[in-house]
Amino acid sequence: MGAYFARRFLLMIPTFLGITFMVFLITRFVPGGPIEQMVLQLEQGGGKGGETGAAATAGAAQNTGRGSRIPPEVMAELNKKFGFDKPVPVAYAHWLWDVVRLDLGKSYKYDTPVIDLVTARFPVSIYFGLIGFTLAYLVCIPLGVMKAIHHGSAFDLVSSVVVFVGYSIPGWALGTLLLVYFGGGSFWNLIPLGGFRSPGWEQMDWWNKITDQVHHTIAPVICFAIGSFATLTVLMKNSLMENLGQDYVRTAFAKGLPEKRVIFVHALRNSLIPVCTGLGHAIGIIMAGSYLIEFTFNINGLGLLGYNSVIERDYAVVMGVLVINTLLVLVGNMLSDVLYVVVDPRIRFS
Amino acid sequence: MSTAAKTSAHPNSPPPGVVVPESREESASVLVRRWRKFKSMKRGWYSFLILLSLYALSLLNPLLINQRALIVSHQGELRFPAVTEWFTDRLYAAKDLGQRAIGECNYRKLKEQYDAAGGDDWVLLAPYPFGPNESLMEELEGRPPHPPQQGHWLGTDDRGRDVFARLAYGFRISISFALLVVFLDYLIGVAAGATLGFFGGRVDFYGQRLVEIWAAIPFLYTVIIIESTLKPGLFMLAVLLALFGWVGISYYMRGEFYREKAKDYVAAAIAQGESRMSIMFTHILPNSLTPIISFAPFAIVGSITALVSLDFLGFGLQPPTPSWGELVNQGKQNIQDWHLVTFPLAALFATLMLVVFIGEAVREAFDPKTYSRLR
Amino acid sequence: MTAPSGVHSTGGEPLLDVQDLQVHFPVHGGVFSRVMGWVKAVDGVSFHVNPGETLGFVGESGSGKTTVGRAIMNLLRPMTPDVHLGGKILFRSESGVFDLNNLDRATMHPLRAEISMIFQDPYSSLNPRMTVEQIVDGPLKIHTKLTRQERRDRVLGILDRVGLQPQYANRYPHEFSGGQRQRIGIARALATRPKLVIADEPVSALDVSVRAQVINLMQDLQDEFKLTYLFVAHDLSVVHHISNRIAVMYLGSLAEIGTSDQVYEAPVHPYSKALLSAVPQPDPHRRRSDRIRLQGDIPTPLRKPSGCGFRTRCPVAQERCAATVPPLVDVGAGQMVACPIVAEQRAQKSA
Amino acid sequence: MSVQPAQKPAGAPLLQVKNLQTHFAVGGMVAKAVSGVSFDLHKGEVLGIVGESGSGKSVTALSLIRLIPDPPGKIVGGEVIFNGQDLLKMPIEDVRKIRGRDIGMIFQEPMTSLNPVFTIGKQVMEPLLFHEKLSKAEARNRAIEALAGVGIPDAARRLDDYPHQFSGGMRQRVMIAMMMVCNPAILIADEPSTALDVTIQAQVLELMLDLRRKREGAAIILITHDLAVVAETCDRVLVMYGGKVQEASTVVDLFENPMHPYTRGLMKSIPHAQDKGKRLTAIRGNVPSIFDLPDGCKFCTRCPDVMDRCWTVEPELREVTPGHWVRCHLTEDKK
Repeated sequence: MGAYFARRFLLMIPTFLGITFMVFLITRFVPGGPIEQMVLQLEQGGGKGGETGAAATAGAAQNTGRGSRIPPEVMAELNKKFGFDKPVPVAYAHWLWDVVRLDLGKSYKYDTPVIDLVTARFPVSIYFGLIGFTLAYLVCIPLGVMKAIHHGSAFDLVSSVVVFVGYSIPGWALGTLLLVYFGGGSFWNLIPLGGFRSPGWEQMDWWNKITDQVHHTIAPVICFAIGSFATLTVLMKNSLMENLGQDYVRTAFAKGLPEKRVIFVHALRNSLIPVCTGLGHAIGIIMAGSYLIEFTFNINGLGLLGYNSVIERDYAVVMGVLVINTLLVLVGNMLSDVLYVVVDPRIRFS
Repeated sequence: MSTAAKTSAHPNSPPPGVVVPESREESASVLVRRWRKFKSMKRGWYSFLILLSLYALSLLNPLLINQRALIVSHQGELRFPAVTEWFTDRLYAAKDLGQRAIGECNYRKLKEQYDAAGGDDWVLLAPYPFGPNESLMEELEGRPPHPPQQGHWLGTDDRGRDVFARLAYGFRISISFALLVVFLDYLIGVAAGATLGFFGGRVDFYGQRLVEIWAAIPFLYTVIIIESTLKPGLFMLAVLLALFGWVGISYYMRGEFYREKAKDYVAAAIAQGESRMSIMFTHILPNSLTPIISFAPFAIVGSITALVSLDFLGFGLQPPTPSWGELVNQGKQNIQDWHLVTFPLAALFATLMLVVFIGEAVREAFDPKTYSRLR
Repeated sequence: MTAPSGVHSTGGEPLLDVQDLQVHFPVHGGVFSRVMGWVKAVDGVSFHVNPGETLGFVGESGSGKTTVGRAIMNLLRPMTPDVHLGGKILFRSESGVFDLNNLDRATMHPLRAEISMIFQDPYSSLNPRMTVEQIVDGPLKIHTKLTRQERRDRVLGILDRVGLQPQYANRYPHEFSGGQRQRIGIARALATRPKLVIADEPVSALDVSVRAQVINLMQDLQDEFKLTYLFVAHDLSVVHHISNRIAVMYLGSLAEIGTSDQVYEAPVHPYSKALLSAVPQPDPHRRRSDRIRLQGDIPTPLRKPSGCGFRTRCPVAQERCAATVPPLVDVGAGQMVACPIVAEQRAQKSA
Repeated sequence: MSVQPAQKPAGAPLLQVKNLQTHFAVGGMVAKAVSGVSFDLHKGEVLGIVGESGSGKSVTALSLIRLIPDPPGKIVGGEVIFNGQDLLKMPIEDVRKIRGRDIGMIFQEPMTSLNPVFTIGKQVMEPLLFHEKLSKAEARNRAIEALAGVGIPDAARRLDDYPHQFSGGMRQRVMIAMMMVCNPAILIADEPSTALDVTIQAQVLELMLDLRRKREGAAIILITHDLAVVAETCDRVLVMYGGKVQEASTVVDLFENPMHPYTRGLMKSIPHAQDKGKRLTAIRGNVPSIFDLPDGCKFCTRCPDVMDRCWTVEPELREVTPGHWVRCHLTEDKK
C-alpha cells in the first residue's frame, strides 16, 4: 500500500511536467503572443489596460506582420524579458525553476505577480465550487437512496424525469436562463447579474453583507450543483440497488436484522464507496465548471481570470492558472485514492 | 423451436395430442436480440426515430432553409441557385437575373419583382426563405436583435440573422460534430484500451500510467488555450475534443478485455492456434463492445454539450458558423432579448433529452439489470 | 523415470513426457511494478502419458493441476506476460518429438491440431457470438485445407457423433443447456482428430444426471478415435472411473502417481489418504468413522512451506520434512510417492 | 399430507411445510420453481433435500424463512408452521425475529456472503446484539467463543479482521459461527460445502453436524446436489425434480430401495468403484428449464419407464412402504 501511494505521488511529477510543457510549447509558437501585445502597446504610445478583450487581441494579431517599426534593440529586450531568446527547453527549465520557488512570473496586463492574482481569485472559485458540490451531495445521496429503496414507485419515476432534465441542461445554460428570466432583463428581477458581491460590500453592515453574499451565491451555486446532479443521483441509486442484490445482504437478512439496518448499515456502507471516491475528482470538475459558470455570472474567480488571460494573451497568467488547475486535479485524484483506501478495507489491507 | 430441439430436450416423445411446453425463443444472435429489445422500448425507440428523421431532414437544410431560391426561371432559362451554391459555391449576381442591385441576388425581392412584372419569369423560394448567415438588417425595422415576429418566429440575432435558420443549421452541425467526436473517441479509446487489456503486463502498467497522466490534464482550459491560439476548423476541433475524450472509453475497454481474456473461449481460440489479431478482433472485441455501445448516447450528449459550451465561451467553431452556444452568448450580453437564450437552449435541451431517452433504452437493451429486493 | 504400465498402455514410447515442469507466475509490486515474488503454481512435476491411456490428475484448488494442462497446451505464455516456464514437455508427434515448453509460435502451430482441450465451464468456453458451426469449424479452418463444403460436412459429422442434431449448427451457445454446450466443446476439441486431449474438469460444472452422459461420450470417443486423455478433475470417483493411472497433486507438486486402483484403493501418501477419506461415499452403510481430518487450509502457493508442501497439515510430518523437497520414490508396482517417511515404512514392512 | 419418517420421533414436528408454492416471473413467463412441497422436520434430525439445478431445492429452503428475492420471486401458497405459527402469514418483522435466532441459514458462496467492509467480529456479534440484546462486551465474548468453536485459530485476534483476510473454508466457518451463535433450533444449509475443496468440505459438514451436540433437539436441513453427501450426513431425504418432491424416505431406505425412476437414474449415474471400466447408466436428455416443465409427471420427458398417462396426469406423492413416499404412476400400480 505504501508503494501504491508512493507511485501515485511520483506520478504527479511527470503529469505536471507533461501538461505544463505542452502548454508552454503552444504559447511559444503561436502568433498574437505577449510580444505582439507589447509591440501594439508601444506603437499606440504605451499605457496599460485600456481596451481589452477580443478586439485588442484581433488588433494585435493584425499587427504582427509589421512590427518592424520597433527598434531591434527594443525587440531584443522584449524577447529577453519573456525568455524568447532562449531555446524552448532552457526557457521551460527557467520557468519551472521559478515555479518551484513559487514565482509564477508577472502579469503584463495587471503588472502584478501572477501568484498574487491567483491567490486572490482562488478562494472565490472554491467558495462557489464547494458550496455547489456540498449541495449536490446533500441532495443526491438521500435522493439516490430514496429512489433505490422505492425503485419502480411513482416517486422513483417522477424523480427520474427530474434527473433526466437535469442531465440535459448544462449548468451554464441554466445560468443564462436564470439571468435572462430572473436577472432583471425583460422579466423578473430577483437575482443580481453576477459578480461575487455587490460593489461597496465592504461598507455594508453585517446583515446586509450576509444577505448580499447569499443573493450573489444562490444562482451560481445551483448551476454548479446541477452539473453533477444527475450522475451523482444515478450513481448512488444504482450502487445501492446493486448492493441490495448482493449475497451479503441476504446473509444480513438471514441473521434476522431489521430491514433498516440491512439497508442503511450493510448495503449503504458498501454503496457509498464509489460515491466517496468521486469526491476527490470533484475538484477537477469544480475547476472545469468554474470557467463556464464564472464566465456566465461574471464572477471574478480563477476561471474567469484564466479565461480573460487567454483572450488577452497574458501568458504568465495562463501558465499560472494552468499550474494551479493541474495541481488541484492531481491533489484531487490523490484524495480520491486516499478516500478509496479509507472506505474500502479490501484495499487497505492488500 | 424446431422439431430437432424438441427431440433433444425431450428424448421421450409424447403421445399424440399431448403438447409439451417449449421454450419460445427463436434462434438469433446476441446483437439481433438486443436490437429487438431496444425497439420494444417505446420511449427510446420513438426518440431514436424522431432524432434520426430530424437529422436526415437537417441534411437537406440547403433545400429547406435558404435565402437562395430553389428554382429561378429567367428569360426561359431555369436556374437552381440553392443547389448550385450547395455543391459548387457559385453564386448568381443580381444583375444576371435582372435585379437592379450590386452583389448577390436577393431572391425574395426577385420574386416580388417578377410577380409585380407579371411576365413569364418566376421564382420558387425555399420553404423557409432565409439563410443562417444572411443579415436581415435592411429588411427589418429597428436594430437587431429583432424580437420574434411575423415571418421570423424566433427573431434575429445581434447581427440581424434569422434565429430559426441558425438553429436549424446549428442542429445539423451539432449532431454531425458529436457523431464525429464520438467516433474518434471510440477509435482511440477502443484501440488504447484493447491494447492495454490484451497485452497486459508491462505494456499495461506503463500504458496505464500514461493514460493517467493524460487524464489529469485540465481538459476545458487546455482546449480553450489551444483553441484561442490555433483556431482550428470543425474537423480539427473534433479531433481536439476526441483527444481528451477517449480516456473513459479506454478504461471500460481495458476492463472488458481483461474480463473477456480470462474466459475460456479465448483460451480455446489460442489452443486451436488462432492468430493474435484474430483473437483480438474476431473473438474478444465483439464480446467486449457491449458496455461501450450502451455508453455511446451519453458520449454524444457529452460531445454536444462540449461543443455548445465552447461556442458559448467563444472558443468553438469559427464565426460565422451557425452555432447554438454563440447565440446563447449573445443572449447573455443582451439579457433583455430573451429569445436569444430561450430558443437555442430549448433546442439544446430537446435534443439532449431525445439522446438521453435513446441512451436509457440502449442501456436497458444491452445491459438489462433486474434489481430484486429481499425483506 | 520408468513407466508403470497402464491398463490400456500400448507400450513403447510415451506420447507425452513431462520432465521437471515448472510454472511460476510473477507477482508484481512496488512503484515500478517490478517482480516482487513468484507464485510457484507448478514446481518440478514429472510424469508421462502413454498413447491411448487416460491419466487422471486430481488435487484441490490451488494444487496446480489445471496449470499443468495449460502449460502443455502452451496457453500460459500468450495469456500471462512474464510467466516463468521450466523443464521439458516432450510430445511425440507424427513428425518427431517436440519440447512444447520451448517452441516458438510458428513451430507450435501445426502441433495444435494434434493436441486439443476441453474446458470446465460450458458457458464461458464457447464464444457467445459464434454459432455452433463457427465454433466447431474454427480449428478446421486453421488447420486443414478443406473446402467450405467439406468442412461443413465434417462439422455436421462430428456434431452428430457427439449427439447434436445438424439443425443445431446455426444456433448460438446460449440456446443450449450445460450438457449440450459441453458436447459442443467436445466436438470442437475433436474437430482436427487430435491425438492428445487435455480435459480440464470437463464434467465438474454439469448436473449429476448429465455428467454420466458426458463421461460415457468421452469414453466412447476415446475408443473410436484412439484418443489419449489427460483428465484433470477434483472428483476422485469420476477420475477413478475414467483413468488408467492417477496423479495426485498438492501445492504444485506431485504427491503420488500410480495406477488408478493403486491410488484409489491403496493410497500411500498421507495427503492422498486424507483426500480419499474425505470423499463422501454414496452409501449410508459406509459412513466414515475413520476419516482423516486435515487441519487448516491449503497454504497459498505464494508462501509455500519449505521442503514438503504438505508438512503443515500432515499427520505424520517430521522435522526433516522441512529440509528438502521429497522426490518421487517407487514404493512397488510402479506406484510413486513423494514422501520419504511412508516410503521407509513401506520398505521396513516389506523387508 | 406430510411426509413422515419411518420411525416417528416423539412429539410434534419442529417445522411443518405444507403445499409450499413459489413462483418466479421472468420476461412475461412464470416459472413454478416450487409447486406444492410438503414435509415435516423433526427434532434432532438431519433432513437432506437433494436435486439438480432447477429442481427447486434452494428456492424451497429460501422460502422457509421468506428470503425470496421479490421481484422476480413470490411465495404464492402454502404454510410453514414453526412453533404453532405460520411463517408465511406472519408480519415480516416477526419473521425477522425468528431468522438467525431460531432458524439459521448458511449459503453456498463463502466468498460473497460476508459483508466486505465490516469486521468478522462485528458481523458475528450482530445476531447477539439484535436477538439477545447483549451488551457489546458480552457479545464480543460470545463471538470469540463461537469462532473458536468452529475452529478458527486465535479467534480473539481475528475478530477484528475483514472477510477478505480469510480463505474460503475459513469464511464458511465464520458463516457457520454467525448462524449458530444464537443456538438456533433449525439450521438450513444451502449447498454449504459445494464451493469448497473436498478436505475442507468434510470439515465444514462435520462442524454443522456438531450443532446437534450443542443444542439438544436441533435439526438441520441440508440442501445438496450430491447424493454421497446425503448418504454421509442425513437421516431422511427428499429427492426433488421439477419443483416437486419425487421421493422421500429415510436415507438407508432410499439407497437400499430407490423407487422413483429419477432417483434410480441418479444413483446409477454416479461412478462406483466396483463398476470401474463399465459404462455408466446415464439418464437421457437434459434437465428441462423450469419454464418448460411438462404438464404431467415432471420427469416424463426423460424417464426410461414412461407411459402415455405420465404425459398428462401428474402422479400423487404416495406412501408406498411405511415412511417411503414416491410420486410415480408405476408405484401406484404396484400397490
